[in-house]
Amino acid sequence: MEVLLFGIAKDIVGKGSFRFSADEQAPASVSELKDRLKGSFPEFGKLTSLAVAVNSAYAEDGDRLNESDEIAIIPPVSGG
Amino acid sequence: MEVLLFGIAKDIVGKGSFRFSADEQAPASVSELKDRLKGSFPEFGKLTSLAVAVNSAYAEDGDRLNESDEIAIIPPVSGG
Amino acid sequence: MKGNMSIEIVDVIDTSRVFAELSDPRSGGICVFVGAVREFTENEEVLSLEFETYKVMALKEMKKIALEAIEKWKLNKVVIRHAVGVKNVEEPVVIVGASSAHRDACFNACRYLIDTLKERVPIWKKEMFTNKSVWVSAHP
Amino acid sequence: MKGNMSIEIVDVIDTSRVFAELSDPRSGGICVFVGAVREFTENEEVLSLEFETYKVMALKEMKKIALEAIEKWKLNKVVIRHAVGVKNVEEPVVIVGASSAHRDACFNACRYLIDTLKERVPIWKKEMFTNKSVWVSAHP
Repeated sequence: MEVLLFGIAKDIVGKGSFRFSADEQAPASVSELKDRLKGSFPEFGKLTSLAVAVNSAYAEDGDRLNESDEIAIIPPVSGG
Repeated sequence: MEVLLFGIAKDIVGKGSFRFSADEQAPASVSELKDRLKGSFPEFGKLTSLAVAVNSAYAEDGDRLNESDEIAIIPPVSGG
Repeated sequence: MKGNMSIEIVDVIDTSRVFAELSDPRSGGICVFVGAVREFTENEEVLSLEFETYKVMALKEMKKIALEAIEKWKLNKVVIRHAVGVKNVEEPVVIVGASSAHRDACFNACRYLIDTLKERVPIWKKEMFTNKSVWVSAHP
Repeated sequence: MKGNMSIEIVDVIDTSRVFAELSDPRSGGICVFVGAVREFTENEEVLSLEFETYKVMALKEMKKIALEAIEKWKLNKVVIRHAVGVKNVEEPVVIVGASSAHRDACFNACRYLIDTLKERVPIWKKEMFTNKSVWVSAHP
């Protein structure tokens, strides 16, 4: 399962994407993904907000994740 | 005393300006000018509003008129 | 632009340069309104609009409006420009704009500029229909 | 413009054509907002801004916002265009605009377009100062 990173999320992790390798269990839901991210990178817990997009649309915490989904971490947006 | 006319005021009087001739008494105030206009051209009484400008600024009914003033009849404006 | 405002009555409005005119290193927001000729007014087809003005007074009133807005909203730059003569469908007849540090100010100022121009500036619009012409707002 | 909207992420914003794009025989009013780089943010000198985006999602969100505005305000045309990459002081970074029969609708819609873009569209801005750079809004 690959996860895209943008803005400060990219800086926190140090790269533009990462993947849960085959031998570790991929997160099953949006909230699990957020929890695991905050566990591995405490900086995520300090952000104003943290959203996840699944297949390029905002997802809810309870939404399930599938291996084939395009998943992205959306730190606080600041366009305009 | 010359009076400039614009928009529908020009159509009502049939020209772009008129003057009170030397042998008739010129109106002494803005309100007197309006009254005399409405007397001579009843169409002015039917307009949504009727303003007078003295020296290219809106004037009040009580303002006095002098022979040397630039006087203009301002029917309802509709720019934009 | 002379100083912080450009106030003009023109024959033809060029909409392409207005954002360059309002650009300012202190401005994060620029809001511009363009009024144009609509094809239909209350279901009647409009052939064209014809504008006339009492130019010396119109320019004075436009300048007053610009100064009021600059003071109230701390604007960096203002444009108020109105066209005269015959204008056809889709042609711009008026352009007003404001630039300011933040967007709240330029939006509110831009709205004030056009609303107040319509209330106070001595410009008159005649609507030309197929079989008649009407001075807009003249009668109740 | 394809249909009644133009939604784009571009390297450079050309402000000169936007009123032509939004022109429509049914529109009496066109309102456009441009966001540009300010020289100072909270008294600190900004050298430049750098924008990045999750493009496929940003375009989808921008389109949703345009459709919401078109339905709510009966707009004839909408433009939402955002720049990416490094932008210097005075350069435009975003342009949004709406055209409608009357001015109330295009003003309110234009404000909605920029406000909602700032809330929802996945675009990130980094402020470059002399001695540091900051992702805007990232931290409380």
